[in-house]
Amino acid sequence: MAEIRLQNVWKLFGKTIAVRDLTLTINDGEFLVLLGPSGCGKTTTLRCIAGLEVPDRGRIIIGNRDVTDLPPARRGIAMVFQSYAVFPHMTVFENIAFGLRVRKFSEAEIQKRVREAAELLQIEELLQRYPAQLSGGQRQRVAVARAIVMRPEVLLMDEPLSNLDALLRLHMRAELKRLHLEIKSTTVYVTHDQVEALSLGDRIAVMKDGQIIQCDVPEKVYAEPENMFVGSFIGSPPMNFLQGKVTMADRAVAVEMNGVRLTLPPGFEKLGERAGSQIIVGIRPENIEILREARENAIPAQVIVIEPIGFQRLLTLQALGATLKATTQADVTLAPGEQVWLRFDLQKIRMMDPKTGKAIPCRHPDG
Amino acid sequence: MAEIRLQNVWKLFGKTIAVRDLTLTINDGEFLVLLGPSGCGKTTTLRCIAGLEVPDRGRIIIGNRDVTDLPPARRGIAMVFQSYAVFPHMTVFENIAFGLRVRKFSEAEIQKRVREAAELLQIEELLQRYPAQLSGGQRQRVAVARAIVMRPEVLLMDEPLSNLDALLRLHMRAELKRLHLEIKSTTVYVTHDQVEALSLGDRIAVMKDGQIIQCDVPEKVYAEPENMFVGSFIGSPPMNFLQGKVTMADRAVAVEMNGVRLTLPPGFEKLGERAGSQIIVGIRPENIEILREARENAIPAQVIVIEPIGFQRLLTLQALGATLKATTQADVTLAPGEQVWLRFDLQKIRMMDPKTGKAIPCRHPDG
Amino acid sequence: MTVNPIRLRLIGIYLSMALIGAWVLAPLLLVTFATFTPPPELYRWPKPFLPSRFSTETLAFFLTTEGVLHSTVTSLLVGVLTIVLAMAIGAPAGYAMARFSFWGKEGFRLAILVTRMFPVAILAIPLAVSFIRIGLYDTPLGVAIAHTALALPIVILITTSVFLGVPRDLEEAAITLGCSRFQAFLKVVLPLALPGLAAAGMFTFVLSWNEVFAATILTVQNRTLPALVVYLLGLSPLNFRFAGGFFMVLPALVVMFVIRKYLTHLWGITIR
Amino acid sequence: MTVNPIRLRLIGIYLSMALIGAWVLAPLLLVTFATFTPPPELYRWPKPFLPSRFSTETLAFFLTTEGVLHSTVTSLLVGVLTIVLAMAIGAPAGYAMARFSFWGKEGFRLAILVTRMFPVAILAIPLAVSFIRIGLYDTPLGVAIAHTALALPIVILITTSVFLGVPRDLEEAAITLGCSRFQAFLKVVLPLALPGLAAAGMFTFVLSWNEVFAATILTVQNRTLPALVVYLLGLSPLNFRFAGGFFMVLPALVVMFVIRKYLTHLWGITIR
Repeated sequence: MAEIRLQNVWKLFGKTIAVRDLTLTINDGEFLVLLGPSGCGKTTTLRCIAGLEVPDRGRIIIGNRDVTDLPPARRGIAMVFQSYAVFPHMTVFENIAFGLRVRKFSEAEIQKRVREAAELLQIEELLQRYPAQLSGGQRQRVAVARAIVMRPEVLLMDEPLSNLDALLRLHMRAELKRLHLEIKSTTVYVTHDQVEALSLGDRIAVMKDGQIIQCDVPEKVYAEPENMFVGSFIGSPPMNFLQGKVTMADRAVAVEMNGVRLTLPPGFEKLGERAGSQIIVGIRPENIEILREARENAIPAQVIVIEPIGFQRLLTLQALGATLKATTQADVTLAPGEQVWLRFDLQKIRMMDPKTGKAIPCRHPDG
Repeated sequence: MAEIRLQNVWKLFGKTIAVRDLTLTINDGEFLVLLGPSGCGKTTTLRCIAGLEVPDRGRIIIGNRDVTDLPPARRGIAMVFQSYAVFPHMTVFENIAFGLRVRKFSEAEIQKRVREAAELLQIEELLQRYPAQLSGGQRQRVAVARAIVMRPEVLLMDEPLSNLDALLRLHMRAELKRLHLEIKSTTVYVTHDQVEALSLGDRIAVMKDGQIIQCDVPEKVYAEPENMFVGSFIGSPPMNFLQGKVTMADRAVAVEMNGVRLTLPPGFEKLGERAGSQIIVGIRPENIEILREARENAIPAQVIVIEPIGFQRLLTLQALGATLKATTQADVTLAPGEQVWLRFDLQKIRMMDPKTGKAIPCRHPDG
Repeated sequence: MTVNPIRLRLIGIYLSMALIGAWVLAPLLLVTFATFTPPPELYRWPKPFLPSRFSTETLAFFLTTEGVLHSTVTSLLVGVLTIVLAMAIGAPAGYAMARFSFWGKEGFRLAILVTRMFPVAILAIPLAVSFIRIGLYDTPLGVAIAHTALALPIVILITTSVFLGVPRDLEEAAITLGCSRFQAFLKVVLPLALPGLAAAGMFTFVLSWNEVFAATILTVQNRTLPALVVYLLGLSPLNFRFAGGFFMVLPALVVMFVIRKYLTHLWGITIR
Repeated sequence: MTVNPIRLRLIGIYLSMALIGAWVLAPLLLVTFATFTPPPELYRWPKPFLPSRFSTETLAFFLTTEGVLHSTVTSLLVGVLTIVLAMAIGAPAGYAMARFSFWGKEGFRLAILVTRMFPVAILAIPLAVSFIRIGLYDTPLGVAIAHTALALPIVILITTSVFLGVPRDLEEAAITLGCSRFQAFLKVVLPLALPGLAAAGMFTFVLSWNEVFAATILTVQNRTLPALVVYLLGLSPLNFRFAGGFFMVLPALVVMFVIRKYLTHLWGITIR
């Protein structure tokens, strides 16, 4: 049992509110990612769970024990730091054994556990080295081994991949995911990298200004962002947002954008209630189809910039008085300045309220 | 005329060879990207062109003038620094005007040119501010404006986007590309980010250990890497590499990998000359199709890790005794541990020599 | 809830700060209070901590003592000469240390640091001998040269860090925009380094103003103020000593007030 | 090809390095050579730069002078006491400065830095008065207390940077692995800080060993070595002075040799 519950947690630094009335339950064995821009309070939240910060208000419960006032040593947690924080004056073996020695495990048990952890992270042959002789990726593995050797109920990770180069990051990401399947500790993982969050998380809690904006499985967070912030923070390129007005024509709901009318398919009836009011249409770049000629419900646009990125192309388009991004396959030939038409995948558009920035529930759940 | 020619340029720092016998011609008006990992000599090459470093051997010619011994001021270049290097004790206006004032332009000309440059970068309303009052993205624009206001024949940029956050980087990338279409200066752009290179470059020069490994248009560099380094440095995830042996069966060329035989389509006849020797097969993750059941020429594999990344999934697979990455659409449902079959797009595989790591020309140019 | 351990820690910190503060600042307060105590009160026993009234008698007595004004002028002159000499040599050295890499740089650094460990007393003796020979003995310039030798290591240290604080990129940007290296220095580096250089200069002045030993050995007639105070110390009444002490601390206090904005800069440089 | 401007620059740098080196190191060499010159040669005119033969007569004469051995022992004692006191107070203060944020921290920093600007002479006077009252006058402990006051700012400065050099993450990692804060300090912070702390201690010792003024004022019988040398200065022949000077520089040289590895550390800390 190591469910983590944060109940109305507040943390202030001077007059800055780092965490604002945060309530969150992390299930036993879950891999939860705290995602957000720098300064959103995600690391502070993690440090509150670790016990490195004491919340100003609120309770933290780990596996039914209220740990709010307990020191880190008595919380059953282990943590991986962004800087790895491997002890430079100890060998890799001593680094991994550190926590076990502090807790006075027998020498035999220490030997056994350290070797197991080293094996799991494929660093058996490095055990007698000093950290200065290791590469960044190897140090990272030592830091993870040092944490999991404790068999913690809760494993906390603070941007553990951010100091690795792109290739190694990609590799370690898959490694961490595999590791979690094996050790099954409840894991809280802090990152500002949305790809990392999508890739790793069972659930993603998107944070901003000390609050959780949306907490859901990656697919939902990506496809159905709760508000414009989530839509623009997740996805690269992010979701496009277009100003429009809801209109009714022939009993069909439509959105009028900069003079162009987009008729919505069945399922959007509920939006009819808002007829006449402003709305924001969100659409992800991959859900825009590029057409060579005008079609019904297609939007005229002009190609501004074409960026080949591997097997795809990223287009910057001028349409409806705004700038849009769209992705296409690399084999489509286009030139800057060219006139094209855009067809939105209307099953995948997302309506937002222009005042609050929040998503409007306008479709049937099965729509 | 501002073609840049580097002729057998060497640059040493102490005993470290930063640039090793580098020869490169950059065409007039071209956008050339120098891409490589840190320490590959790309920045040193740029600084040699700028005149901030003097090459130990070799000549540098800009627009038919040998500038090797000229100071930066007399080379007709302008440079954008990674740190932006805007002068903190001057307003944005004075920053942009700095170079014009040094060159004793008339006040009227300065006013005109600064406003033009500011307009082009959409910072007209910031002209009276000091850099300390600007965001990172705004400072970046000031740095670019300060360079282009000189109307340089050659514009040099040293990782100009690397200090911006992901969203802004995406935006400025498209901006820089648009800007280049307008000002048409010969541009040399240094980056370690392969997406940036693919997106921006007319041509990409991939560097390693002070040498250029491959210099070609983005599509070629991506699809037809000259060697394993280029294949693994470009693309995220990078190209997969598999050990195999060339065999001949029924006059068809095949590759045997870990006991599995992959028959190659027509066009690979030339590879037959190597029958019996070891070879490395390179294939990009998006060119691997995941099948639910065995088919001819499909390779059995086991799913290890599934990472959802937006509208795609990244799979880590165990196949042929190696670990492979493959990308699929997000709607394919798979579970870790599942048995699948992989079909390679054989038109897009790339053969490498295991000893030299270099690509083997084994197909007809039109294959 | 139990007693907040962070609160407890803070109390501990403030207590120790108070103690350390007392340790270093108490003598200063003592001197200041004594200076403004009416002279008779100074000899009373037990002496009250705070003076019964604010009195400038002691200070006036000190200032009118023969030789004090002359030596104050000498001290000022020596201080200014020291600033000029130390900055003229130290600032270029600091710039070179900050910008260029050259063989022996590390060794030079070490040498600079090590000289700070040598006793003033010892360096002053051979200097005195040489100065007598070349006619610099008992001149402000002679003292200033000695003080420059003393100040140079710290001046080079500070100016190195001041110039390190001006990013090299800025200089290079100016050069790519058409400046020569010298123009780039004048237009970009100097304006940005000025506050730090000024702080270094002030620091040098205070160092020179307060230096007793070399000044005592190298002068006879043209004593600097501290040399005079120390010379007269044995001969003079208690109130003279206190006033002298206060007067000598004064410039440090004034300078501290003027450059307080850059002191953190100095510290920031020193430990970052 | 034209003359390489970088070559020219290097020549300039080496020339100035040589000049500055001479400026600060020449007196040291003078003293060293004079110490090992046979006494008669010292009075010859013009004095040869290098002694004709290596002679320890001068040094022997110095060491057998009455009081020298006693004051050497006193100096050593004072130095050790100063290290103990300064580290006991300065290291925790440095740790607090490096790790905790508290109200008044900036002010405290300023106060520490500013006290370095006050003249020793002045601080010594009220101290002497108080010490006579409380019986610390003319004792090694009394001198050590004065030296601690002098050394404390620089010790706090150095230890702050030493502790800043030990990443906070390491301490926190130890804590999350089951250590108390104190255990984390012992097992992780201390081993990593030790070289820096040792360097700070040595620095303190040299400072105390070389300090003349406070030592002179606060002692009569139990003079420290520099106080004795200075006291005897007027009365003694030239060779005594040089040998005294050399003897006093010696520990600085030894310490420099021992901690040369960490001196760059000190410098690195000081300017980074």
